[in-house]
Amino acid sequence: MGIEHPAPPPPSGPVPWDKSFALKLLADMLRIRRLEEKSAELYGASKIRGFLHLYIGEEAVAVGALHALKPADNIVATYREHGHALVRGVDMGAIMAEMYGKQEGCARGRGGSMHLFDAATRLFGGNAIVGGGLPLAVGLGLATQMLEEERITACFFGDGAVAEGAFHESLNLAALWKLPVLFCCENNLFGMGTAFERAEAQTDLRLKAAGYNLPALSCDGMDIVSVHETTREAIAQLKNGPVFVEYRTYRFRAHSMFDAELYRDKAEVEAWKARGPIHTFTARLKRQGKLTEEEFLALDAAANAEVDAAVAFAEAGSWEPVEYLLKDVHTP
Amino acid sequence: MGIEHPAPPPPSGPVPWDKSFALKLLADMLRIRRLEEKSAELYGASKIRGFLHLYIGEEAVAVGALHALKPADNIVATYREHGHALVRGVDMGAIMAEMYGKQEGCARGRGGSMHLFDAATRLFGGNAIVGGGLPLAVGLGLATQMLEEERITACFFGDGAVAEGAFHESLNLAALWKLPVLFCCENNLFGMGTAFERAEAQTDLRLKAAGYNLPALSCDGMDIVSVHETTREAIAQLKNGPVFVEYRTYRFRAHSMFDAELYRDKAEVEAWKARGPIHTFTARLKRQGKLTEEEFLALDAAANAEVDAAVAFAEAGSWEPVEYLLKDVHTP
Amino acid sequence: MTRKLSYREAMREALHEALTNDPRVFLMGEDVGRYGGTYAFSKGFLDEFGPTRIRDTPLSELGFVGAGIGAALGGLRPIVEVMTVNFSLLALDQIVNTAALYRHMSGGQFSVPLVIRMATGASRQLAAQHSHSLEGWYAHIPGIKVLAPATIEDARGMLAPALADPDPVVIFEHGGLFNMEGELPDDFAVDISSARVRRAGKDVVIITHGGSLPKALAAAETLAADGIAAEVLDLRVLRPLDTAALVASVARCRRAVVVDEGWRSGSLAAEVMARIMENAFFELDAPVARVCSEEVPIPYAKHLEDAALPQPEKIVAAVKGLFA
Amino acid sequence: MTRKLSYREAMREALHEALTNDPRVFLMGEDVGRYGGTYAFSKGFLDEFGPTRIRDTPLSELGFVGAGIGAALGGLRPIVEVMTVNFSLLALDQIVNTAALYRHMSGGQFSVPLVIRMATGASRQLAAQHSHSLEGWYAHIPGIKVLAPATIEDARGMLAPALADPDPVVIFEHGGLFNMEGELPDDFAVDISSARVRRAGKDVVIITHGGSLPKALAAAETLAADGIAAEVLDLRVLRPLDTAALVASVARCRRAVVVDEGWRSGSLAAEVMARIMENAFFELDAPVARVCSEEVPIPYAKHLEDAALPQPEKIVAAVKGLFA
Ligand SMILES: Cc1ncc(C[n+]2csc(CCOP(=O)(O)OP(=O)(O)O)c2C)c(N)n1
Ligand SMILES: Cc1ncc(C[n+]2csc(CCOP(=O)(O)OP(=O)(O)O)c2C)c(N)n1
Ligand SMILES: [Mg+2]
Ligand SMILES: [Mg+2]
Repeated sequence: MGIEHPAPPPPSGPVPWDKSFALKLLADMLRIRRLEEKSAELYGASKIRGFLHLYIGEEAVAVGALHALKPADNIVATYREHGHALVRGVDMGAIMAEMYGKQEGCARGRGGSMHLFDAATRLFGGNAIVGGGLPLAVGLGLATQMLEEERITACFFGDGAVAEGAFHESLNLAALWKLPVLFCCENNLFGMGTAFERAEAQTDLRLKAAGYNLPALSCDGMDIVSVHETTREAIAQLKNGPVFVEYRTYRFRAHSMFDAELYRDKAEVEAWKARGPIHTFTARLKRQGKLTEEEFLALDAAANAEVDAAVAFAEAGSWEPVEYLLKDVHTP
Repeated sequence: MGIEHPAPPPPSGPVPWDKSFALKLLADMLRIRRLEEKSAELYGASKIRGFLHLYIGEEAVAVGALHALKPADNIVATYREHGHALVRGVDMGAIMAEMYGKQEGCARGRGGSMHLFDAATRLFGGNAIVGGGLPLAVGLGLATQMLEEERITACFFGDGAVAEGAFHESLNLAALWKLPVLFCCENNLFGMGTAFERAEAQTDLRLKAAGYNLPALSCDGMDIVSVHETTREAIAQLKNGPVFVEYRTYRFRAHSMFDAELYRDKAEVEAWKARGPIHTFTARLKRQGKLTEEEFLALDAAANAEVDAAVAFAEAGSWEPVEYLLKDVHTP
Repeated sequence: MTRKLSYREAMREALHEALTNDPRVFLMGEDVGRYGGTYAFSKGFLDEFGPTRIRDTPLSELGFVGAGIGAALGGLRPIVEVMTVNFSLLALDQIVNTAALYRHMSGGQFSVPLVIRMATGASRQLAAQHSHSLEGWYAHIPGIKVLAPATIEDARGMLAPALADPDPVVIFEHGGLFNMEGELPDDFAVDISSARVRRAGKDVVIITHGGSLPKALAAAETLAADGIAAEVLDLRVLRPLDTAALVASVARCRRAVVVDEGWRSGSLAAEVMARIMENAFFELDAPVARVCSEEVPIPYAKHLEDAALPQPEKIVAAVKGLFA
Repeated sequence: MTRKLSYREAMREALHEALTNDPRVFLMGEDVGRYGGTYAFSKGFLDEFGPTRIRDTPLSELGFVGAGIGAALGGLRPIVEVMTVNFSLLALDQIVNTAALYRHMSGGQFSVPLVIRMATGASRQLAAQHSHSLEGWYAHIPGIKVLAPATIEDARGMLAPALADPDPVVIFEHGGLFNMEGELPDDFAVDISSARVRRAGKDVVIITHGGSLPKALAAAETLAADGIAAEVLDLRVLRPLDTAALVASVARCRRAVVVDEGWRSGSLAAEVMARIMENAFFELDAPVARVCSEEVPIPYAKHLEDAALPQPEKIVAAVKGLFA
């Protein structure tokens, strides 16, 4: 079928950050990457089951965006949320245990990959209903406004969710009531096997946002610098109501572990891999002398070590007793 | 609360139509007006029950728009659809009988005011779910396209429906698939008691349509000339996919028969009545010498006579036998 | 001491009290504010509590019900009004897939203290799209509680415990009851866990809820004249069902008729019958019968609407059938 | 003569045949085209029938299900695929308030010849938001028919009569069955009106449908070893229910267990029990029992998912309970 979504040139500009900040973000991208590579392996080994949606290729979005947020802020995510949970501060062991279905998991093993929750870091969940998190984010924003708190709600969703009625109703409500919600659209050009342009009559998402009288920004989601700076700019604009940000990115792996990827050309995926967020960022930092190969290897080794520890934690974890099955259906 | 929606000057331009066409449209507006005034009276007398939503003040929209359509076209309407049914060619007696709940009604008395249906004129119903008709219209358009037929589907809905997810999903589907659907938004500035600007963050509906990459027109819905000409223009543009038209109008009566109208100032309603579609059109025609007072009175008398006959027909109608209760739940 | 008031006034008082007592409580829905509430339940509230707490919404049932869930998670105590159960179909995804599952799915980390209220039922010739009785659907969903106030006391009293509940509670208010008047005791006490006997009897129990309660009571009156002493049990709480009360009534009366405005097949009445089958089979002198809505979209014409719905005469006939 | 094929292949053949036989038929839904169908049911169809008839939709369940209704009204024979019943909650308004009511409400002027297919059920650790079994909800709605193919024959055969039906038909395909293999007779004949006995027995009838059928058959096998001859009745058609078949089985076996993956309260099982109560009460030697899902959002962890769902052992235990 050929290349239907040509890849722009890889991000290559200078990185305007000091070394320690840049390395922190690089480290987080590596942590996600290594965690997910291991998860795929563990899926193959049947340690992880159910649906597993990998974020590989998209790491710059969660890392760049979440590093612009404060601990008091709320996060609403999708089923493709390992990265968001991890960067937000959820323990990697608790994430891995959750995917194992162990009670040491961040949702006691009841949710699995698609349902990571963490009250401590205000992570209001993965959500396996496309668009399902958007109305929730509106409500969290409403609570913030009515309780006169100092926080924003960052709501992540895919390009596929844009076609859902929930998107429309949520953007209108948030804009109408001027709620502090950051709508973060992770546009990876596909909703499962359906290309964005086959799902949306209007592919310029800023025009869509204009339909709700909402400021809209758009950036290269493979460029962590652009992601982070754009997110900061968006947050600065949040004083007067919600802001919409599009992160243009690409998923390197299959939609889930069941996907034969009939809907796109391998060459297209390869072309996009050339602009992978981790190696392009690494190259830029090296070019600027902000990173040495040794430092990179050390970060990567740390990520791998963390993954190993997470796996060990999950392996050592325990199954929730069957007698607890009905626990938490209601609050005691 | 004062006037929150100032009324523009009344429509006053010349009427570019020949006399017979102009009088036909005037006659239809009068027919709707008299039918509905009588309906309100009959509601007071408990002959009509359930919900009754009057179109009084908005007649120019249905009359101007529907006279731009062909018999082969499909119509999808709302619960405020007496006018649409009548102009479309449904017998006034059948409409009145329907509101009486008699089996001579155009839905055998099962639907009442909100559910006028007529297969012969391709009226696919009133619909009591706000926004409920929009996906239906998309499907009718899809059938037309796939069967390579020569027709369009005109879908009427209120400003209130614009906030519904159904609106969003339907406009996107129709635009994506380039379906021959005319989206006719009857913007009477209120959805029940909620003013348009209290329901929509973006009140310029053309910007909303741009979010679906859809051509959009907007016109003065109190000016039948503008309504008709704009609709014709919209239909001319329909070759390449759906078109959106906003008719800016105003409801002179309560939302339904249960509404105390606490949400708007009487003075505002009075100001809008000054631009009522019937008397302004009448005045313009008279000024141009296209209408005499005698002719007006004759049209009005004919409308009243038709209403009287319709009431007589409904009064003489019969109740569907109770044994037929379960008839038509399924097709035999 | 008691005083007389209508169901509408009782609801209005309950809402007023909730808004007065807890600043975290707010009311959100279509036309709750400027319009004064579709059924005038919140007339005057906008002036008294302001637009922040009496929040008119656009027509976005999925969106504002979901926003209610988020607001509850964020620390508020929302009362979300969905105008009628018919429109709640648009919001079911949020109610079922988010509100109901949230606490369990999050490993018990988050509760959703949300109250959703909606009008239900037929009776005013509102035709097929405005006459559903889908309480039974809601009563199927783990993670929510479902209430059906059918008396002045419950209309006045159920909201407070619903708001105090840490989890989602759905309240069904039957449109046919709004103008009903009755006496409210000054010291009314209302729980949201038990069924209640509304009329004592010994020959048969009529089990019902919501808008069918007055019909059941009327039928019991008629039956009394014919020498049949019918008990009337008001379920009140549709989820979780008060099985013990069902069993006690059946054990006492040995015959039962279930009255439910839902369509017959798959109605809540079926669940009541199943519970009796499971828990009181050997107490029965006759199979349990049910009086439900006919399996037809509710028609507009009055005589057909009447024919489609449960009516006192049908209840009387069903009871007498048990003695035939 | 018979041949061996899987449920997936059977569905695929049925769809292929429908598309081949009638140019008005088309398939619409999320990822039915380029992706090849979420469950590979329509793999290769896009190339064969083209994008007009194998129509990928955006994620707009309410919109494209409603568009299916409109397309049916406009003269086509749409097969709308909703990926899973969980997402169908977003489309319920169109299914209930439009499709189901349309013919009656229009005074019989318009029919809606629409087929909606969706995957249902739990079993693959997909967790709370992807594991609902809401067939019982759909079976409550007048104006639609509801089918649950549980065998290779029904997977292969039910689509054609569903498409021939002039009214809306909803087909539930249980995800746990897709890889099941079986023999298909060359001259298979399938109706969409009757229940069918899948295993003969005389001591107890296990009444079930869909994904629970293999579990019921497994339980019957175990029971046979213990000397209990269990009949297994597959409901197949969930609306309208084949009451006569229920009564016949109960009359024959005098004991019954209903197995249904829906949550216990308000499940379809309750309706089956109510029908037995109404029509076969005096044939019963013991109260009817049911094995349903526990009233909990289905958990991800395998041992908890297993514990939440009906299982052969629970069925065996329920049957034995009837003889205790
Ligand atoms: C309401 C709903 N419909 C369908 C699905 C099945 N589904 C899961 S993910 C997905 C694609 C979503 O695409 P997008 O929003 O772009 O997110 P991405 O997976 O690309 O991150 C689909 C169709 C679902 N989970 N929820
Ligand atoms: C989904 C849904 N929500 C709420 C209602 C109740 N309702 C009926 S009409 C109406 C206002 C609709 O306003 P608009 O679309 O502007 O049409 P208008 O009545 O002004 O013609 C409302 C809220 C409904 N019928 N359907
Ligand atoms: Mg995507
Ligand atoms: Mg309006």
